[in-house]
Parts: sequence; C-alpha cells; structure tokens
Amino acid sequence: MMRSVFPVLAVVAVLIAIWYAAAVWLNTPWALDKAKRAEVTLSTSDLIADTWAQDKPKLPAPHQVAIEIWNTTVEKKITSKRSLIYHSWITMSATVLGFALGTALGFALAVGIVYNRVMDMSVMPWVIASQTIPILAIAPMIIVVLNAVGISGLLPKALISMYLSFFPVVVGMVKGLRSPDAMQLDQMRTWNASGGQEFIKLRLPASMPYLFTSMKIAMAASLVGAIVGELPTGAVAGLGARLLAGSYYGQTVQIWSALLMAAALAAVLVGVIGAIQRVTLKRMGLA
Amino acid sequence: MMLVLLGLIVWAAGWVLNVWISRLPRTRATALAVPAVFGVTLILMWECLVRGLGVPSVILPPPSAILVRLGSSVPVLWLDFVQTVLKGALSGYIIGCGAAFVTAIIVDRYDFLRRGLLPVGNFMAALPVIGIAPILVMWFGFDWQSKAAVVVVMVFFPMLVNAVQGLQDTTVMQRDLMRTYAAGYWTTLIKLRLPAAMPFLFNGLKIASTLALIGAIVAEFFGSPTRGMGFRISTSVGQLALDLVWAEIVVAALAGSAFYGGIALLERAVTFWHPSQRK
Amino acid sequence: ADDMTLQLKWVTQAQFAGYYVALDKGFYGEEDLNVTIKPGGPDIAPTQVLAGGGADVTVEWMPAALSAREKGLPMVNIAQPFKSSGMMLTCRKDAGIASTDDFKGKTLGVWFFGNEFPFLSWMSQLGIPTEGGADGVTVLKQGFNVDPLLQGQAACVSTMTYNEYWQVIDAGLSPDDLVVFKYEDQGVATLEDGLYVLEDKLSDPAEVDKLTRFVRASMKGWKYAEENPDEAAEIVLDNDASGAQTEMHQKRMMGEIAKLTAGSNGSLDPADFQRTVDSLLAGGSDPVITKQPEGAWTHAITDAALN
Amino acid sequence: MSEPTVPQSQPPVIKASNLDLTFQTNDGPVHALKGVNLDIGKGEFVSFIGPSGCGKTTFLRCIAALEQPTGGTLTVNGMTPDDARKARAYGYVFQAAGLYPWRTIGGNIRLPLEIMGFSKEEQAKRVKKTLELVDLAGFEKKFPWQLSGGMQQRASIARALAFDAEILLMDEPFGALDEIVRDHLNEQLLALWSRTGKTIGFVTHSIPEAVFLSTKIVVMSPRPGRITDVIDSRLPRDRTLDIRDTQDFMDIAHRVREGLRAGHAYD
Amino acid sequence: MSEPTVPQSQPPVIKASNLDLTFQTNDGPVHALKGVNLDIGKGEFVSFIGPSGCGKTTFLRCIAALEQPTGGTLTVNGMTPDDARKARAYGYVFQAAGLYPWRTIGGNIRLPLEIMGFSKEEQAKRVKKTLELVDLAGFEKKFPWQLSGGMQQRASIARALAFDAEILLMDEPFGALDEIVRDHLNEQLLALWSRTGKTIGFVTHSIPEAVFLSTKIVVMSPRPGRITDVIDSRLPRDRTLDIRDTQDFMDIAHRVREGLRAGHAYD
Ligand SMILES: Nc1ncnc2c1ncn2[C@@H]1O[C@H](COP(=O)(O)OP(=O)(O)OP(=O)(O)O)[C@@H](O)[C@H]1O
Ligand SMILES: Nc1ncnc2c1ncn2[C@@H]1O[C@H](COP(=O)(O)OP(=O)(O)OP(=O)(O)O)[C@@H](O)[C@H]1O
Ligand SMILES: Cc1ncc(C[n+]2csc(CCO)c2C)c(N)n1
Ligand SMILES: [Mg+2]
Ligand SMILES: [Mg+2]
Repeated sequence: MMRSVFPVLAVVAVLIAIWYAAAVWLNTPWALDKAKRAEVTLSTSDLIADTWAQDKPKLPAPHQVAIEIWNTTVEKKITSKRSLIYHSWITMSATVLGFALGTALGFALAVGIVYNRVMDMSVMPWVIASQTIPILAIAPMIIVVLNAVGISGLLPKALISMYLSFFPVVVGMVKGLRSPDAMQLDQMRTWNASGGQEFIKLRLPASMPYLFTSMKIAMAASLVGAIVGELPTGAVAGLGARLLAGSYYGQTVQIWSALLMAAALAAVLVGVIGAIQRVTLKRMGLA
Repeated sequence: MMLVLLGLIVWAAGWVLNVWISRLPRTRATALAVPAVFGVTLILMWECLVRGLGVPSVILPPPSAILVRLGSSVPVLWLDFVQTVLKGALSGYIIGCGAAFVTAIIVDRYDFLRRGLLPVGNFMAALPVIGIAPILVMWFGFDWQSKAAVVVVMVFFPMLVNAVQGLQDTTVMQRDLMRTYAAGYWTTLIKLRLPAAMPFLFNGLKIASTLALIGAIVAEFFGSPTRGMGFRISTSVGQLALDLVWAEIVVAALAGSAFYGGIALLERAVTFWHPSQRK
Repeated sequence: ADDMTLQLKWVTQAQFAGYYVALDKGFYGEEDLNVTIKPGGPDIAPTQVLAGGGADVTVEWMPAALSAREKGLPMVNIAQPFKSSGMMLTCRKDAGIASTDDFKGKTLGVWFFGNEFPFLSWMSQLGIPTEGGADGVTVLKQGFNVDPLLQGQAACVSTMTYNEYWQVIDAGLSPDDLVVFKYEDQGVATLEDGLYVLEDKLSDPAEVDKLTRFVRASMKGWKYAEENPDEAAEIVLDNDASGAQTEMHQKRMMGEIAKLTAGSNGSLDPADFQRTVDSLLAGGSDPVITKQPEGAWTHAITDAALN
Repeated sequence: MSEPTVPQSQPPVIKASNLDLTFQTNDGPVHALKGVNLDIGKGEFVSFIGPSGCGKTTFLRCIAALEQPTGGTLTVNGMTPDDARKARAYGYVFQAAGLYPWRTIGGNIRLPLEIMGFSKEEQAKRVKKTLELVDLAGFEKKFPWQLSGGMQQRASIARALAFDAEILLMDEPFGALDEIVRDHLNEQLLALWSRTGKTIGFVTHSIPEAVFLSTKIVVMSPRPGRITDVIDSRLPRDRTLDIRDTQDFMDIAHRVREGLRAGHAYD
Repeated sequence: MSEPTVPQSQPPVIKASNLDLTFQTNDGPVHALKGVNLDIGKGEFVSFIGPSGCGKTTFLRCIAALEQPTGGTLTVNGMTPDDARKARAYGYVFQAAGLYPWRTIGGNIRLPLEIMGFSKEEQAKRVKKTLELVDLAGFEKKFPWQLSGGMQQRASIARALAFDAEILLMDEPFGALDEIVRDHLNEQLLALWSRTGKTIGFVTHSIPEAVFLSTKIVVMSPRPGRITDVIDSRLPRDRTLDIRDTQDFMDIAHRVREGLRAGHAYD
C-alpha cells in the first residue's frame, strides 16, 4: 500500500508546486498591468500574493480551486443549482446511459464481426472512419435532428456518449471474442458444441479481460461525450454547462473546479468498473 | 416514398453483393471491395432517404449536394486543411507523441516515477478536452499554436501509457540474455527494448492519430483565426451552409482515415515480425 | 392549454427576461398557453432548430434570419421587442485606437456563428478589408468571453452593452481605458432579438391565434420586466439551471436591456427593417443578402395581439 | 514381422484408404498426407511416430473431423468422421493441456458434460470418478494455474475421459512432462485402456513411449506425409515399466528407430 | 563409484560451497537451493537432472549471475559470477530459443558480437562459421518465425557459440525437439565440445541424454533443491550413439533413474 501511495503523493506534491509556480508566471502580466494602471509598484511578495488571489486569473492557484470545489460541494445542498454535485449527477446520468448504450452497440457489432464474414470485411474501416469525425461538429446536428423527431432530454446526450464509447468496445471485444486459440475452438468441435454453446462457454468468458479494459476506456469516452452533448442542448445543467458558463464569463476558477470534478467523476466511474472487474475476474480465477 | 423504398432496395442489393464478394477467395481486391461496397451502399441509402423523406437541406443535405460543394470549395477546404491538419494537428501530434516517448523512457528508467506518474497521468487523461481547450486558447493565443497545444495534451497520455507498457514488453529470458552478454542500459534499450516496444508504440500512434484531428478541430470552436476546419464548421452551421459543414466533415474523415491508414502501413513495415502482422 | 416551444438565442440571462417573466408570472397561462423555454448557447443555431421543428418560435437577430431566408428557410419576423441594438466594439486605448480610422492593421475580435453579419457590413461600409494586412484588419473568431482584450491579443472585441462590456469593467479595466463604438452610433445598427416563425405557420388560423396570444403575453412580460427590473432579474436567476449567473450581473444586465426594449411595443417598425436590410445589402463585394427580402415580416400577429 | 491384418470377424473402427490432404497456403500447396492406408481395430492402442511436420497431428485431426481430407476415404464406425463427431464418438487430448483458465479443474471436466446435456447429478458423479482416475481427487475446486504442468495435463486427460467416448485421440499428451511423471502417467493410461477397452490413437515423439504403450506403431515419413512402417507389437497387453529392459522391447524400439532415421531429413 | 574429486593440479572452473538460495514470494519463502556443493573442472561436461522445480535452472542462473545466492559462496574462475559475467565468460542457451523476432537468424547470431564490439568482418566471419556448425548455412537471411522449432533452437545454440565463451550453460536446449533431431544435435554438441574443450553445464529431463553427453551427472532432489548424487561417467570421451546399447551406459542410466525416483513426488 505504502509502496504505491507514496510515489503518487510525491508526484502530486511536485505537480502542485509546479502549478503554484505556473500561476505566478502566468498571472504576473495581469497583476503588473493592473498595478501600472493604478500607478503603484508591487514588491515581489505582494506580486506573488496577488497572482494567487486574482478574481479571474489566467491560471487559478490550487487553493483557489480547492476552496471553490469545497464551496460548491460540501457547502451547498446537493439539490441546489449551484452545487457541483448536482451538476455531476446530471452529467453522470447521461454518461452512464450513453455508456450502457455504447457498450451494447459495441458488443453487438463485435459479435457480428466475429460471426459474420461480410460484417468482418466491411464494418471495421467505417467504424474507424466514424471516429475521425469531430463529434463536437455533428453534436448540434444530432441534437436538432433528434429534436425534430421529438426526442429530447437525456437521450440525445446519451447518444453522443454512445457514439464515442462504442468504439473502444468494438475494438476490444473483437480482439477478446477472437482470443480463444484454434485448439480451444477445436475442442468445442470435438464435443459437437452448438454455436451458442461455443459463444457462452468459450468466447464470452475468454473475452472478459478485454471487455473490462475496453469498458474502462469507453466510460471515460462516454463522459467526454456527455459533456460535449451538454453544450448544444442549451448547456442547461451539468458539468459541461458549468465549463461553458465559466468560459463565457471568464471565470477560470469555476472552469478548473468543473474540470477537476469531471476528472474525479471519471476516476470514480472507471474505479467502479475496475472494482467489478476485480470481483468478476477473481471469481473466474483470472486475477 | 418510392425513394425510401429504393433506399431499402439499395441496402439489400449492397448486402447481397457483399455476401457474394466475401465468398470469393480472399485477395487484396476483395478485401478492399467489401468495405467500399458497404460505404457506397450507405451513401446511396442516405441520398434516397433524405430525398424520399423530404428532409430540409438545412438539417441534413443529401450526399450529392455535399459532393458538389466539395468540388466547388476546394480553395477554402485546402486553406482550412492546411491550418487545422498540417499546422495544428500534425505539429501537436509530433510534439505530443515525441514528448510522451521521451517521458516514457525516463519513467521507465525510474520505477518510482512509474508508480507515481502513471496513476496521476490516468487521472489527467480524464480531463475533458472541451474544458481544456478554452484554457489553452487563452494561454497560447488564437492561432494554430493553441490547437497544437490541445493536441499535445490529448495525445500525450495515451501515447505515454502505451510506450511505458511497450518498453516493459520484454520477457525475462530476453532481458537475461542481454545480461549474459554484459550489455549496459543503453545497449539493452536500443537492441532489445525499443524493437520490442514497437507494436505498442504503433498502437499509441494509431490512437493518437484520430485524437489529434479531433483535438485540433474542437479547439477551433473556442477561438481561432478566420480559417480552419473547426472555424468553418461552426461558422457555417450558423449560416445554415450545411453542405459546406459536411464537406469539411468529409475532409476530416478522409484526412483522419488516411492518417490512420498511413500509420497502419508504417506499422506493417516496421513490426512485420509481430505475430499480428503475419499471415 | 396549447403547447408552445420558444428557442432562445443564448443562455438563460436577463436578455430574455420578458419571456421568463411571462412564464413565471403566469401571463402565458392566462392566455391558455403552455410554454417551454429552451435556452440557447454557442453551439445552437436557432434557425436550424426552427427548421428542424424543435421550436415553434425563436429569438434571433435579423441578419441571421434574413440570411437564412435567402438560403431557403422561410423565416418571418412576427414581433420585435428590441427597438435598438446593443452591439458595440470595445477597444483599448493603449492599443492605439481612438477612432475608426485606427482599425487598419489591428486585430479585432468578432463573434461568428451567424453573428458576424453586422460587423462585416460595417467594415465594408468603412471600406476596410477583413483579410488582414497593413490596410485591413485581422479578424479573430472571438470565443465566449472578453479574454482577448484583457490578454492584449486583440485591440478590440465585440461586446454587448448589457453583457460583455461589464465583464471588461469587472475584470479591472475602467471606462477611461476604453473606447467603445456602438453600432447604433455608427449608423450600422441591425435589429436584434426579434421573434421569428416559419412562414407556413401563418397560413393556419389556429396557429396564428396561438402566436397572437404568445406575443401578447410575451410583451406583457417585457413591460413588466422593464418596470420591475430587479424582480425580473431574480426570476431569470431562478430559471438558470446552470447556477452560474450572479445576481449583481443580472440586475445590471436587466437595467441595460430595459434601455433597448424601451420604445418598442413589440411591433416591427418597417423603417428599422429597411435600415437593417440596407445595411446588409451594402456589404460590398460579399453582401450578407443579395436582394430585398419579400415577406420577411408581418404585422398580422402584433396587430392582433396589441389591439 | 509381416504387415498386420485386422481379424476379419471384427470390422475396423477406423479405416483410411488412400487418404490425401493438401493445405493451400499462400506460398503454394503443402502436401501433408499422401496415400495413407490404415485400419484400426476396436480396442487397439495405436501410436503415431515420425519427424516433426510429417502429418501426425493432421491425421489425428482428420479422424476427429477437424480437418477435411482432399482425397481418399476415411470412415469411423462405418460413418463419416463428421457424423462420428456429431455422435460424440471422440475424446481428444491436445498437445497442450488447454484448460480454460476461468474454470476450476472440476468445471473444466464438467464442460463437455454440460455441452452434451448430462444431468447435474450425472455430471457431479462423472467429475468425481474421472478425477480419481487421474489421481486428482481433492483438486476439483482449484484453478488450472494453481496446479503444476503435470497435474494440468492429467486434468485435460480427465476431461477427455469424462464423457466416455469410444475413441480416445491423444496428440503428444505427455510432451511437456519430465521422464518420471511421464512413466507414471504411461502406466496409468495403460491401466485405463485395459480396463475400458477403448480404442486409442496416440501421437508421440518418444520411441520408448510408443513401444511401451502400443499394440500397433505407425511410423511416418515427412512431407508428403506417408506411412512407412506399421509395426504390430508382440508385447503382452499387461505391461509394467520393467518390460523396457526386455529384448523384445529393444527389438521393436530398434525397428522404430531405423524406420524413423530412414525418413529423416534434418528439418 | 565414489564421490569424485577434481585433480589438485587444476583448480575448478566453477566452485560452489554450501550454496543457498531462497526466493521471497508473497506466499512465503521458497527454498530453491540448499547447501549445494559442487566443483566443476575445466573442460568438463556436467549434466543436471532432477524433477521439475528442483532448482536446476536456478543453479545455472546462479552460475551466470542471473540470480543472487542468499548463502554460501560461488566462484567462477576464481572471481564472483558477476565479474565473470562482465568478463563475458558465458554462453547461455535458454530452454526456449528466444530469438528476437525482428532480427534475421544472422542478425540474432550477430547480436552478441555487436554488443561485444567485434569488427564488421569478424562478425560476418563468425556468423558464417557458427551457422555452418549447426547446419543452418543458407538460412542467414530468414526470420526466426520462418524456421521450424528445431532450427530455431539450433540458431539459439549458434548464438551462444558465436563469441567463443569459455563456459557454455545450456538449460534444456533440446527439450522441444524430436528424438532423431535430438540425437543428431547431441552428436554435434559432443564434437564441438571435444574440439573446443569448453566447460559445459547442461540441464536435461532425459536420462539417456544426460548419460550420453556427460562426464559428470548431477542428480538433484526437489525442494529444497539439494544434490543427491554426483556420478562421474566412465564412458570414453569419444562417443557415438551406439554407446547407448552398452552395459556401462545402462548401469549409469539405472543409477540416475534410481536417484531420480528416490526424490520424486508425483505431481
Ligand atoms: N492449417 C494448416 N495450413 C497449412 N499447412 C499446415 C496446416 N496444418 C499443418 N500444416 C502443415 O502440414 C504438415 C504436417 O503438419 P502436422 O501438424 O500434422 O505435423 P506433425 O507430424 O503433427 O508435426 P509435430 O511433430 O511438429 O507436431 C506440416 O508441414 C505443416 O506445416
Ligand atoms: N523468480 C522466482 N521467484 C520465486 N520462486 C521461484 C523463482 N524462480 C524459481 N522459483 C522456484 O524455485 C524452485 C526451483 O525452480 P527452477 O526453475 O530452478 O526449477 P527447475 O529444476 O529448473 O525445474 P524445471 O525442470 O521445471 O525447469 C521452483 O519451486 C520454483 O517455483
Ligand atoms: C461563439 C459565440 N457566438 C456568438 C456570441 C455572441 N452572442 C450571441 S447571442 C449574444 C447576446 C448576448 O450575449 C451574444 C453576445 C458569443 N458570445 N459566442
Ligand atoms: Mg503435431
Ligand atoms: Mg528449469
């Protein structure tokens, strides 16, 4: 435990130190600009203090972000629109729904690719091409089109999440479902196993390690999708809306706290999959 | 209605054609023909459905209109391509992957860093681009430098993780062999660990190639000069010039696929020895 | 009650106070309407939402609406609660700008996404090319905020009297450090924040009736907001789901908005319309619209609503 | 020693006549089997021996209908190999243990039983019985990686035995084991064979092993894989390891070695 | 046969006294070597035999300084194994061929030569020579995966021979080969040994192989790995395969087998 915690803490400490230094560096021009216009001269310590306490800094100091996060999580009722937990929750619901849809789609495509020769030969290049399309560009169109057919609310956002999250699942699951070697497949043949039995008893369990790894990537992608999806839905609520609103008003502290919150949310969601992975693989004797 | 029906017929015909081709012996030609037929089928169906259902072209233009626009806007598309792909994405890609590679070698050398940096790295990789892009635009200005910075941030961690993993992908026996030759760190790195890491490095390079393009385009949504694919897309949506929007998307997808394909070819040439590349 | 959806041009803020007041005070309810207000944002083109059927009515700027009309989307102005334009170009004195003659060779921040039309026609009237160079101006696609001005990346940025201008002030620049060019003062003002619908709605008497009731209630909301700006700002805050708006900013914005809506009873002044059209037609080599639009506005709704 | 003939009274279980198999690969066709003729009677223990790549595995795979011959005929119990496969006539032990890592030892042995639809009680009974047969009682709940290589190999044999197929095909099952463990398993395999009267096809690289186990030794030559010698063993059916020191044993071993050397080109 | 002693005149090349090695694993320590005493003289051919997991590989690795003993002393040419390693005293052949797949056969053999800074011409000359030695002339430009397992194994032996190390350590180098190829390589190895006078440490699972090759056979027992018997072979240094039919050979083989069986627990 100590072996893994200490290096992480050390790296985090160094990062925070760099962060403070960078805050001084990036925020100094504005502090000097302000001082010049106010016609005062700043001592070094005044300058540093100022760079760590600006209202709209180019880079907020870590403690400013920490205080903002504290104020918008612990200090606010979680039903409040000013609570980051409330916004995280909104983003999370779209993320999880999109993730579920994406995993299902990715899984279905992978099964198709593994079992159908035409799909095997035709689908993959297009799946790759689909991922080179900038999602932020088509997200508004997706929302409008879905709106036109009367779908709104959670689902459009979830569909954008799905678009981003199915890709790692397809790639991973095709690998995973193909991971049984020729001998294992031959064994099934000598027992005259049906296609379904082969899938349930061999291909599926063999693909589990791949599935979990790709689900972790998919979850992170799904979160990005949910945040992207929040922008063209009117940025009503959610972490994406907070990012945007922060951006709109130049509230860097708010941007950074939403960013860190998003990363923390990703860490939690990926952690949950990791936990399920450990339990499942342990029970399967694979861990 | 006729057109809708036609769309479905096209779909069925394409599928049947593909089933037929896929039964032929596997050659380079059939391997290319099947996805091509699939793509053409999709496009024809799109054309039929858009026309058949009377979808307004300010919502979704038919492929034919996109093609016409693609032909008539070559100068604009080229200008945007240079700005976004060559200046933003490519430079960021090279810097980001290069930096990640160098970092990986350092991280790999010091176990302490690996255990400390990788978990933190995973956390940072989860920072959504849309959040980082406005910040980087604020730091690095409007032109392509900030786009490159976004790309650097996006590609850095996937590349780092793959490179670190790759550098460790040697067997005990391969390393012991080097020890019996009394080979030093650098010799082992160059003769053993780098070649062994190639499959992973290329995996990282492939993932990074799609990310790079997306990153460069997305960053342009948050401030840019009056050129670039992201600029054109967002501006044209506002002007309801959806055909131009889609023309840009087509260029993006082509550039992305070509980029990816190019790296895949390079991979084939460099890691010809890896089981996944042999047939 | 009849369902209606209103698509806003931008995020929930006092710029749209009239509609939120009408909703909150029950003015829509009194007209037997069940109105849903959809906030906009940087990625939402209200024209496209309207085309896609995602909304019945949308708040849009006239240049964008007329441009869309030329592209084949038959948008019609049914009411114009905003009398005057709030657009301006805010410049730093220390960047060497004192008058429009100083623009040459400078970098200017401009909003795109359909909001660039007024700027482009202004520049073409000034005869300044926008492709950069010593004789022209370099145009930046300005992001969501006024950072480029604060960071010194641009000499001027686009601002609204009621919003971005105050962000510049809040950031620490004083009005003395700034020079502002209001589009109104430059004679290139175009109409902002009108209510638009698709043409076919107007041929259906039932729809016309709905729209009439909607405009009547909305204008009631606007007048209420003008008279009670602080309360209106509170109502806007209550409706902001992102929780990012501040009371101080919204109250101040409401005060500024009231100046722009004052003088309009909701009915479009054809002279204002013509001034906008002329400005857009005058766009030099690449005008925003190429011919005098026909049927781009109607008084049918406001006449019915206001009498 | 003359060419053996199967007694007329009993039709052969496996009958190959003029069997041919050519693989199409991208650097031309590979002629893996050429004109193979072989009859295997019920209850025989047949070993296949020959240099690497001569087609031993291929022939076993043809019998099990894992490979489709390109010429000649092959019948198993009078039917096609594929029908025999569908009738679940085969227990096949592959060269590597190939246990599924996500199933316990018991679960691995249960796998074919599940697939063949045995009842739950029957499954449990058979798993228990075969585990005892290979000296693995008590290891049912362990996962494969918790066992040594030899134990895994025995588990994989147990898996092939569990559903009592009439024909047991084993492809170098003991290749990875050390000599002592191998001797032990050889004895056990012989005991099982004489108890059950199964027909066994067995591939090996070891001359002593082939001689020790078989009633018939098939020597093959490299590509195109042909049968160069078929040796019927005069050794008694009941054998102990000591038999290896007898002259008979050495004679047969010598004949096998000579046969092998004749066909051998060093890779 | 009494415990052998190395002649006083010639100090042993490898000398282990009371060697101990314990691995710390997460389920407790594994005692891999315990009180191992062994002297190997210059030019001897020493085979190690013993059940799986008894520490044969571990001992070889200690000699090559790939493992650090936890007790006792071990000297090679009077220095520590690590100094001997740095002096490039060893050629080590691992159980699997372990060729680098991105290098051709020639490139693989050239690898140690590059590292040790031989000149280009010298490299080419030695590659050519060792390739001929293992019967692989003409395969220099091929990649490992284009060769059969046996050919790969021979290439890996060539790689260990190329730089003419004084001591050759071989860990079951022929484990994966069939008997005929194995015999052939055994003969070649003996020829090489008598020509060069190298000191060879050789791990095998095969009793005949051990007896056929060695001047000294070390029998080990399972954990904690100990030496239970050291047999000095009376067989002449010049041997052909026929020697396997002599009584001397069988006697030694028998003694080895007994020694092995004693320490064996069936796993
Ligand atoms: N699927 C295949 N495609 C092409 N060639 C094949 C295939 N399977 C086997 N071969 C070739 O057929 C020949 C016989 O192979 P087979 O595996 O039967 O040999 P074997 O006698 O079992 O050898 P070993 O002792 O090495 O297992 C070999 O030359 C091999 O390369
Ligand atoms: N790195 C290690 N960590 C922990 N235990 C080890 C390690 N290497 C070997 N062992 C243990 O030490 C013992 C001796 O292993 P070693 O590899 O020397 O056996 P061996 O005699 O070579 O066996 P085999 O014939 O199977 O190759 C075994 O029980 C093994 O599990
Ligand atoms: C990408 C982007 N496009 C346009 C605007 C400007 N804008 C659209 S509506 C409106 C009214 C009130 O704020 C303003 C200013 C922006 N800020 N960002
Ligand atoms: Mg085989
Ligand atoms: Mg070993």
